[in-house]
Amino acid sequence: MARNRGQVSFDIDRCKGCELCTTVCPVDIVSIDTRHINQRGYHPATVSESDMDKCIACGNCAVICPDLVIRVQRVA
Amino acid sequence: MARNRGQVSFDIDRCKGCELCTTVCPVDIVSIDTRHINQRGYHPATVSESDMDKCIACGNCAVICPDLVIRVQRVA
Amino acid sequence: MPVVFERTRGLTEKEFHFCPGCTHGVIHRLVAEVLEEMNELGNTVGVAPVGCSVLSYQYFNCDMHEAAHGRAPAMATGIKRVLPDRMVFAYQGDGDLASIGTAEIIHAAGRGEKITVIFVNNAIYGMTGGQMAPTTLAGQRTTTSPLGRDPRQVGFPLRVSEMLATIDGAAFIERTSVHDPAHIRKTKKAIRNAFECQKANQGFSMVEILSTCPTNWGMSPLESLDWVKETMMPYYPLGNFRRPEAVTVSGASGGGHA
Amino acid sequence: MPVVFERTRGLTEKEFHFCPGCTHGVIHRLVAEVLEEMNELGNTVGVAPVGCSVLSYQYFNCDMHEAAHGRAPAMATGIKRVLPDRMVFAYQGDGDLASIGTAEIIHAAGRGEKITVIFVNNAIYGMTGGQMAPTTLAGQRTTTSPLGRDPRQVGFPLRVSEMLATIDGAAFIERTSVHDPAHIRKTKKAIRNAFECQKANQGFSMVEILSTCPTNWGMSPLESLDWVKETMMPYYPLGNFRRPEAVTVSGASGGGHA
Amino acid sequence: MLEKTICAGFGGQGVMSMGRLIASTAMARNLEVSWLPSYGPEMRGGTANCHVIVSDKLIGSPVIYHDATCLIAMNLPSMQKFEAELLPGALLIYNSSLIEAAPRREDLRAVPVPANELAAGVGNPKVANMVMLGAFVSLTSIVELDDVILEITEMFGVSKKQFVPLNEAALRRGVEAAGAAYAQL
Amino acid sequence: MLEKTICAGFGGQGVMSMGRLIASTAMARNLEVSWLPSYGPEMRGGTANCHVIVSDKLIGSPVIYHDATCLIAMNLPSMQKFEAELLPGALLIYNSSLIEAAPRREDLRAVPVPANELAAGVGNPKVANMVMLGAFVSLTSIVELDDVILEITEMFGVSKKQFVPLNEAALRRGVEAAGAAYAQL
Amino acid sequence: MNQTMNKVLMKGNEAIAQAAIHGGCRYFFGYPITPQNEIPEYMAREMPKVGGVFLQAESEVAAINMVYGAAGAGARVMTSSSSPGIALKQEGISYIVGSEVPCVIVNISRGGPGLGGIQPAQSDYYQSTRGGGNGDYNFIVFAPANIQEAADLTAEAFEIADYYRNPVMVLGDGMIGQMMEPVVFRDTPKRELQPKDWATTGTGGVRAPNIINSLHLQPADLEKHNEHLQAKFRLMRENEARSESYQTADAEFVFVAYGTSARIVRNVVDELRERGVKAGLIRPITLWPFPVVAFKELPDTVRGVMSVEMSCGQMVDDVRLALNGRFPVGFHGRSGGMVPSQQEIIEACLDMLKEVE
Amino acid sequence: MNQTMNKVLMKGNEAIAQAAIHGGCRYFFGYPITPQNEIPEYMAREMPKVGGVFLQAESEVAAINMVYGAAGAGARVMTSSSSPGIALKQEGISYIVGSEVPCVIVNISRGGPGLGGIQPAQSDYYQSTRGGGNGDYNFIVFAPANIQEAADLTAEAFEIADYYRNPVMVLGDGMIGQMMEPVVFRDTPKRELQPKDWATTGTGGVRAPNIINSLHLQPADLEKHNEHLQAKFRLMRENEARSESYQTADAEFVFVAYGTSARIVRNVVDELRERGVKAGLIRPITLWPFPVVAFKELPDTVRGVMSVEMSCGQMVDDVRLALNGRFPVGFHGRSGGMVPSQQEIIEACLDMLKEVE
Ligand SMILES: Cc1ncc(C[n+]2csc(CCOP(=O)(O)OP(=O)(O)O)c2C)c(N)n1
Ligand SMILES: Cc1ncc(C[n+]2csc(CCOP(=O)(O)OP(=O)(O)O)c2C)c(N)n1
Ligand code: SF4
Ligand code: SF4
Ligand code: SF4
Ligand code: SF4
Ligand code: SF4
Ligand code: SF4
Ligand SMILES: [Mg+2]
Ligand SMILES: [Mg+2]
Repeated sequence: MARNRGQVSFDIDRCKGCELCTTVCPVDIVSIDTRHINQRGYHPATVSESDMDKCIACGNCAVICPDLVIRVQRVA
Repeated sequence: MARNRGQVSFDIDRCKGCELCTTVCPVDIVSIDTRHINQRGYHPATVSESDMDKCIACGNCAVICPDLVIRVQRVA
Repeated sequence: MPVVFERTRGLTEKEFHFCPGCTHGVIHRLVAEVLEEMNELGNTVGVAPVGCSVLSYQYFNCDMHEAAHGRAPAMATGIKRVLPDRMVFAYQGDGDLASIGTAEIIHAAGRGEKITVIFVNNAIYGMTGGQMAPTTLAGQRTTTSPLGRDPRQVGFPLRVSEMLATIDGAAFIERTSVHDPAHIRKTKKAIRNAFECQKANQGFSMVEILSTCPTNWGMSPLESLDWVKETMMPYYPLGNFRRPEAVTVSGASGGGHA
Repeated sequence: MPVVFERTRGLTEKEFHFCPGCTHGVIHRLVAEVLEEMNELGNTVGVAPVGCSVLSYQYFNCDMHEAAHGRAPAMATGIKRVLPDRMVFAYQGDGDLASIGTAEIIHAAGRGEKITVIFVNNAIYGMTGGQMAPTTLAGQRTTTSPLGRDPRQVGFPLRVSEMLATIDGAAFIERTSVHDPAHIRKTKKAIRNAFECQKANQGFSMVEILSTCPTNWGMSPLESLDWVKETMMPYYPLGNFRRPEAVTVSGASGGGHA
Repeated sequence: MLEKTICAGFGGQGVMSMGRLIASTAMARNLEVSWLPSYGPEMRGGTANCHVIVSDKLIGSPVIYHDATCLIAMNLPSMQKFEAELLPGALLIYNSSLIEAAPRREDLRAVPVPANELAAGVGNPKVANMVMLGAFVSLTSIVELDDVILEITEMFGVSKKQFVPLNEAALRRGVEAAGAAYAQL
Repeated sequence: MLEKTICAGFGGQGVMSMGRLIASTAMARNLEVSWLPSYGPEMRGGTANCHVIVSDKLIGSPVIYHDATCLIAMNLPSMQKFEAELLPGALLIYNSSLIEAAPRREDLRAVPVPANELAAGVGNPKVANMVMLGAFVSLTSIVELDDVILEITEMFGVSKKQFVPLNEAALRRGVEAAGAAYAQL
Repeated sequence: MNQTMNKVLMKGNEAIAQAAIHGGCRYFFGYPITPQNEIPEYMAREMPKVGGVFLQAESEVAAINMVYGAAGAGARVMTSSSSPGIALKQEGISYIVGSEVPCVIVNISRGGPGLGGIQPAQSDYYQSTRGGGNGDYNFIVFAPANIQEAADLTAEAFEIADYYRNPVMVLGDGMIGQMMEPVVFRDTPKRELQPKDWATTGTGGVRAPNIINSLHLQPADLEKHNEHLQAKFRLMRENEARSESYQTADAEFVFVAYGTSARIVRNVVDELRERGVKAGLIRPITLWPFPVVAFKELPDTVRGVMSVEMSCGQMVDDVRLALNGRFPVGFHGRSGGMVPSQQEIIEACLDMLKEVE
Repeated sequence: MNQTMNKVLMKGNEAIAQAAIHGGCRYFFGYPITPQNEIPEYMAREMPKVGGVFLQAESEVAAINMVYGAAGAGARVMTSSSSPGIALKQEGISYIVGSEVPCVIVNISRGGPGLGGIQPAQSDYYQSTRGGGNGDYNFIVFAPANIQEAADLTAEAFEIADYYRNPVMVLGDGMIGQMMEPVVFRDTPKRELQPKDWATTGTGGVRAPNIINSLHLQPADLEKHNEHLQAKFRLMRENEARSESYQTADAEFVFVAYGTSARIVRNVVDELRERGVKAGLIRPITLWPFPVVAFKELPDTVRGVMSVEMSCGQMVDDVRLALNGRFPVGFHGRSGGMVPSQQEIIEACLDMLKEVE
């Protein structure tokens, strides 16, 4: 069986930049976007376009996010 | 060693006639004096003159009395 | 003639108001005897509860406070913090300690408050006329469990000593009974040990004592003793639940007292 | 595309007011997910405490009560007695449950009250600005233990699950943690089991969850997770302390939820 | 009509139910009634008492204060405590089985009733209160003996109806004793 | 003299201590002062603000209500929330590093200060509040720069005195920036 | 209905308990305390028979919060206690008013302060009418003077509580709780009640969540909520004040007394009238709202007004407020479980009449 | 003493805590609640330094009972809380008064009822002055209007509490607790105090036991005890009432306000006088005893009196009682944490002046 491929999306303005999601990703693709400040004044978490296809849809980032910022889907 | 001999005395007007002392005497000499009513209106406990020398000064009657009616002494 | 047993100086002359055969009287006496024997009467502050022993302050021959219902451990805490080298004890019933005063007893134990609690478990609210207590046995009839306590509706009775024994600050916890002279003597030892534990600053100490309420149990005093032995003791096993390594467990041998 | 994880309908759209990285948010989500998965949202009444989760009533997508500080179990009791076939839960912090509300939680457990309590132990009073809680660890600095909690003065922290586990009416007691995804998933299972236990009328159920308070611990959210793992967990061992024979321990497998 | 009766004795002597019977019998006759018990820690083994007021008008205070028209005293402490509450010329019925001393006041209609003996006579010392009640009924005109018996019958109901004859007997002994004693006054 | 200043910003931007410094410096000059913080759940990550009143007479209410003489706004929400509290012609100092929009009101003496940049310039973005305070000192005549520096020195005490130079530098940048910006008005 | 037929001799406490059941109460949470224990004991026996729930709480604090929960869930629910127990309920009562849930609270009061004693007293007037808890709030306080009234008012209290979504208190002293009088359980006056669509019975998936809550973090919101509550309290003030005026139409001296004291004073009025003093009595039946109208209606013949209480003087404040200086106001009180005698009240009246001469 | 030298800028809460220590307080038992948390936090830091004890209790109920115990043992002891927390202390306070032990209770109040909000309010006036617990009792309630006064009164409170063997309350709203102002810790006025020979410090075998107790089972005993307490309260009423009258000598309109409201009203008075309205202010410093003398002294030029409160109207009762109908009494209030503005108070005054025309 091929490994899962996933896609994560962020509800950016809910993010509080707490960084919890950044340490639980097994493929280490979640990071804080320090160039961006959201409505609430935080640097939000993100996965860069280029990293996205490394995602294995494990859900860890979403599971640990206290603010329900992250949605995870499985691709193909 | 000779067995202990004891003498018990009752502070009669403190007695509430609860009978607790009557069941713990190993020589079974403590009883309720149904002919007598004390100041409080109870039949007090007593040891008859004739039974007194059976007392072994074990203290049981005094130990169980909730109202500190009984004093126990050892004789000879 | 040598005295085997006489009235302790730890009690005032006042006659107890307890009902005939109520073992509150026995327990009062034991506490008073221990304090006298330890020569601590002049150094002790006691706290009376709200319950049948509400008038304890008239009986114990030492400084006394009368607490609000259930708050004796909090009050004792206030006293002990001000007077850390005095003996401070609280005398409480099961409604007082195990119901309204649950938070206060648990946190006194939790803080390791250096006080001694005499916990009189008679499985009922004596003073107010026989309502159900947290310690009322399953099936036991009371004025507020007229068909007998139904555990499906109100749970099983609380075993306070077992519960407090899970708390680190509780240095000494023992359950005893006063239904016969042998157990009364053991209870006295336990009380002595609890006070010694306080004296040695080892933490919170409590003796839970199974006691009678002939009036509200609707039994004679003698039947009541049997009920303690046959019905209460199986549910509330006697024994020590916590004891610091160092506590003096020497017999509270009784000078002039049996 | 199949959804691996998405926002549960068990929560309203309202954004949490919690501080960044505070795991109150995770725990809220888990409770909401379980209720959704059990299809009980329309059949549930929740009780919010006074504490950082005071506004829970805005977040849970079911009928809610806001309780007085510490009284959530009493309030939940009132609700459950009126509505015995609804799911009733209380969400409480450690100040709320283990300090001011000690009597209420113990007696809810004692009665075997058929409610589920989510007990968030973050070893501190979050809402009021970081004062010492009964669960504050020895040596931990808080605004009311500025030199660190001194067990000689205020005792060792209370282990609530262990204490409640001595009570017969407590059908389900488990301690979990949310410091990493695996433990979060385990926590969800425990919450599910607790609610199943309520549904099966088996008695009182509680899940104690070790949680963070980055703000008042004075740590970053990530440091806080480590602190839970390295400092809290050794003192508060995870595990099940009570479970009825019959409770469904099946994994709370997550339909659309990881 | 305004009758104020105090019933007093040891706890266990049945003074509360005696008072209650007076009140409920009077109520059944459509009179105004009130019954006020002593309560509190004294209950415990100590003395018990109740205040019973019967009137054909609205009853003001249920408390009897220096204006009792009758005292039923089952034991000495009760007699001594409540004597002072009686109006001059009022009725004092006392249990002469337990009270050897005479009342201190001389301005009363004092009626000794050897209630314990008479109760023992009908077979059960516990119905001494019914003996006293019988005396009370006969010495006052508040309620009729038949009404009291009716009331007792109702009170015991079907399940305990075997107790009615004993109580009735005790009541009747009281009536007789009162007649006799009063005749001697 | 009656100066009513609101300091406002995110929690963590140091608005509380900024206000406190104004108050304590003025107090050291024997003026009457009051400092009133916002408190409550908003503190948590949200906005924070304090009201500082300095006067040569007894201070009535410590609340500033539609009569502020100055607003120091560290971020946009704060400027938008508190603009309305200013008197016509009052002073508005805002952190132009974070606030791109212009103030809505046109009847104010509005002074943009790029506090974050300037703070970064002296080596630590955390002293942006000191930059703003410097601007405030230069634009008002409530307290003197030297007094503020003295107050800071005292506040840090011996153990933390190494922080004084950084704060002083930030203050001086603020003074300069205010001068420059105000000149442009 | 033949009232005599259904007339029963009952203790006040039991009549109150029975009246509550009669008034639709199906949940009772309480904690034992003298002199009201017959209420929980009666409930323990009778509630199961009507499908209701009696639960003995671990404390008064828990009891009032159980009531709070049950009321929020839409039940007719009651608790009862006595003076120190009511003191412990103050926080909960404040929450209940703040959250606008209806319930009935009974206080069978005793002497204070502190543990005090267990004999009847009226020294909880302030505690009842001035909201001993935090914040601005009020609730109707009924003060029955006999057992029939205690029963009637208790049953009606549930109706009124539901009507206003506000607690109602029944305040009787220990004597009202302990004495027996005949009582008939009559039909209770009904109000037009809205459905309890605010109650938390589960959304059933068909409506938005209901929330029972007293928290309003924004001051403007909390003020608005307070204004809403105050409007409700104004309505109660206008519509719910009750009192009985006895012999006041031509009175030269007017007593004010409630509950047990009022019974005694009623006799005093008769006796004074026999002696030629035109006495009268205002008997507040609601202590809050205080029946000010009865005072407005007093004739100008009045030379003095006296509050008679089993307290050291509490209601007398409300008498003064109601009269606002129109007549001299005096006070006679006993405390600690002592009950004033007719004689002493008469003397107090005559003394005051002399003084105001 | 050079006051400026020792002048410090302090939060009200911290100044109160420091003043307590200054006033000899060595024991503090409390439970966290906003907006008074700086008091326990300060005590936690500072008490150990002076050999005192800070203990965080498990609840407000426990805290007040720890205070009760410590006070009985002879200590100078304090607790502090805010509105709902004070509600929970009511039973304990009643016991403390009943047992005649001295202590100081601080209430930094917030909006209610119920959980309400955490912003400043004055809606605990009743709760503080009418003894929200059971029984007849009173205690002095200080209502400071600035931080210096808060400090001075707190320190003095211990002296007065000991003098009367009665609790003293310091009541400040959240604003008094949270704001900073300069404060100097001055010498506290001393009273002649009796030795605490009633305290339970152990008999030492040389004296009869001391008993701290509020139970008096015999009504006659309890009444006697109440009479003794009432005599004490009378003394306090005669000797301890305090207020500040500002611009009342020629006033046509007099405001009554305390604490934070009084600060605002003081400005209002100045502004109205500038506008030609002869306004004045009575600022009660003790809420109980209420400073009735200040009202007696009002000139006949007064046309209206208005109570301004951060509540829905509580002190206004006492204003009416003090005036007993002499002048029309009005009320202006805000609630829930809202603070009245000068402008709205001026308008309310002008409206009332028009009305009483
Ligand atoms: C706040 C408060 N609640 C209730 C009471 C009434 N009360 C007095 S004693 C008591 C319980 C007594 O039971 P327990 O503690 O078991 O003592 P016992 O009489 O059995 O020795 C109660 C509920 C009270 N005095 N104060
Ligand atoms: C009667 C009462 N006492 C105190 C408070 C203040 N208070 C609010 S939340 C809280 C404790 C919060 O701590 P916890 O329960 O641990 O919840 P957390 O904020 O940590 O989640 C306290 C003491 C209150 N609101 N009411
Ligand atoms: S779902 Fe898993 S792999 Fe994908 S971004 Fe999140 S943590 Fe990484
Ligand atoms: S865990 Fe959630 S809130 Fe925290 S940084 Fe990641 S996405 Fe943002
Ligand atoms: S001392 Fe022992 S032997 Fe003697 S009477 Fe008492 S119980 Fe019997
Ligand atoms: S045990 Fe004591 S009180 Fe009981 S009968 Fe014996 S002597 Fe009397
Ligand atoms: S009521 Fe029970 S506990 Fe109380 S004194 Fe009587 S027997 Fe003892
Ligand atoms: S204060 Fe602590 S517990 Fe509260 S929301 Fe913030 S981090 Fe979470
Ligand atoms: Mg008991
Ligand atoms: Mg917490």
